[in-house]
Amino acid sequence: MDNDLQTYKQISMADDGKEFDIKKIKSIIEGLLFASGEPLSIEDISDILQIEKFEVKKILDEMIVDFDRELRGIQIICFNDKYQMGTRPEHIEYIRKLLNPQSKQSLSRAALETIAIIAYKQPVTRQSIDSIRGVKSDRVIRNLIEKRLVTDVGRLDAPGKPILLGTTEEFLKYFGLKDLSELPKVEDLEI
Amino acid sequence: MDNDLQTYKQISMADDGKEFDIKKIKSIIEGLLFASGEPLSIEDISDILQIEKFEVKKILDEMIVDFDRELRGIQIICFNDKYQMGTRPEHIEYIRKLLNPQSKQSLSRAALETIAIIAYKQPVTRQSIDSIRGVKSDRVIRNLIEKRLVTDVGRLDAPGKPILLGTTEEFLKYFGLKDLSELPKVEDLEI
Amino acid sequence: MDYQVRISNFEGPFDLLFHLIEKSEMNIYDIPIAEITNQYLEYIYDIGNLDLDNASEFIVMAATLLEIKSKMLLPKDPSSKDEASSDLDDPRAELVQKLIEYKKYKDISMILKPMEEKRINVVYKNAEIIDDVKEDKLLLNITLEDIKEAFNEIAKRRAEEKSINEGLEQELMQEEFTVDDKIDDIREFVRCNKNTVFSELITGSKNKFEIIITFLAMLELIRLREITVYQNSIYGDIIINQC
Repeated sequence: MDNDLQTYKQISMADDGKEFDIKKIKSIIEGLLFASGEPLSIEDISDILQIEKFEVKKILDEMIVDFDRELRGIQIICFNDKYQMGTRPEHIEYIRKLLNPQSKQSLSRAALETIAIIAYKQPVTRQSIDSIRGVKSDRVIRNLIEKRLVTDVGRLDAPGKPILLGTTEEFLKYFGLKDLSELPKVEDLEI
Repeated sequence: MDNDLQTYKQISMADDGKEFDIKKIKSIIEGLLFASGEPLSIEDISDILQIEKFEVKKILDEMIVDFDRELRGIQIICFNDKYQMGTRPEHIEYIRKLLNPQSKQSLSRAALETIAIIAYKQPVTRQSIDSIRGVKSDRVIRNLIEKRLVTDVGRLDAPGKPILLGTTEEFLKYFGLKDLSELPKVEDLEI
Repeated sequence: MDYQVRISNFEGPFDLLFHLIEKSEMNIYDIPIAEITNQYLEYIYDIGNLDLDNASEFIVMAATLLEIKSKMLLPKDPSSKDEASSDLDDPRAELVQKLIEYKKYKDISMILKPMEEKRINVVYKNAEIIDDVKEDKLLLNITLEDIKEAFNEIAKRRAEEKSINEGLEQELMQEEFTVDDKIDDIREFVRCNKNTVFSELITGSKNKFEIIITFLAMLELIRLREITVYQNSIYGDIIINQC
């Protein structure tokens, strides 16, 4: 540790005039990108470090190359003049193993209820789902649509022409159903 | 880029027998620690990489040193056989400029005294703490429990079954200790 | 004294005693008890500045000091003249032992302080989220049976609700927002936004009720220790941080 600090200081000292040396700047930028999580613009970093924008850009572009050359597990990606840290695509299978357990809680209770209602009562409006569940289901429905388990299947001929929702082919495929008639029988469809 | 991948492969190839070479493992672990954000246990990493735990530990401890030596803007901290990435304390002024100036409040003198007693004498009752400090420590202890640095670890088999207090994993992290054996040695104190 | 050292600056009677011992460069193993008692009592006059809890501890110590002082004045028992027992007979022995024990932890706390400072300035990050539609784990572990069960439960619940509500004349206002949903919303929001303020959470709120529900959800997340909140000033915006 002490040894490291020594090196740190020496580099700092060797640098006459400038407040920072390049290695230290890179180190700080790495910390900023890490802590931010979100994309940082060159302006952001320039403001924080009080370094000219063109210089910040030069350093960031160097860092991208550094990270790649050193086979780092983190990469810096640049888009729209913004920079962000991320994992490497070639490591995705490991990252998935790590992060997936979290989403393993799978369907939240809300999502399970919502898809059950849609599966058995399709085509069904959002309003009906809300009324059956007693709570707004907008977010859950959006999620199910994103995951392609549920889709818009038409419009109800009623004031406001509300969208009707139904399950997708993906839904059938996932559960190995030929068609909806193969859904397990439920006791009471009159809800 | 292509060039880098080339190097990557060569290293992989050079390594006969083992599925991974050490540089690649470090790279993947770096990605895992980054993606997780939270502390990862040796077991977690061992499971994901299918590498023996002792080897994972060795590599992680090496990585801590690597990160320090290379003056990286990210450090790897270790507590209770868990590893987590964080920024460097010496960069805090820049990180503060970026994120909300949420300056964490440090512990009061009373709290430090109290936690010192708990750390060295655990499991310990409130009464013992009061008697060593010469003052009631109820409020301080409540505060330490709220900060999750201290927890109830059982009850003393004595009249009134007083609660026994001990330090938490958070305590280790808070003071930068790998485990309790790293606490400063009392014998080294000059009294 | 040029500047007044107040009694409230001390963590307790031991802390004060140590201050006196160090200030007067006394030998802890041979404390001039009369002198330290006098000095201690001088500080105690300031006791009005202490809350009652702490004050009592200081007063008890004053009594202890006076007791030791009086014992020291008593002639020694001539029957126990040998050296070995003299230490044990010293009325100060117990106090000295306690002081040394206390000093040990006081010193440790001074070592812990810089360790704390180092770590308190480390910033961590949140977990990454992988959004992957193809490798979709949304339905993991969910079987058709689960879906059927969920539906049956809803049906049962609905039937019960109907029978309860039948006697009620007034139409119940439908719950538009729930604390649970708001909790999910806030979780998502703080995960995506490092610097969240409460006013951001309620922009777009439809009515007071929704704002209240959002507030309740925030309180619940504080209770669950998922977030912490603070204000920079009274009536300032509530700043929310993920734990």
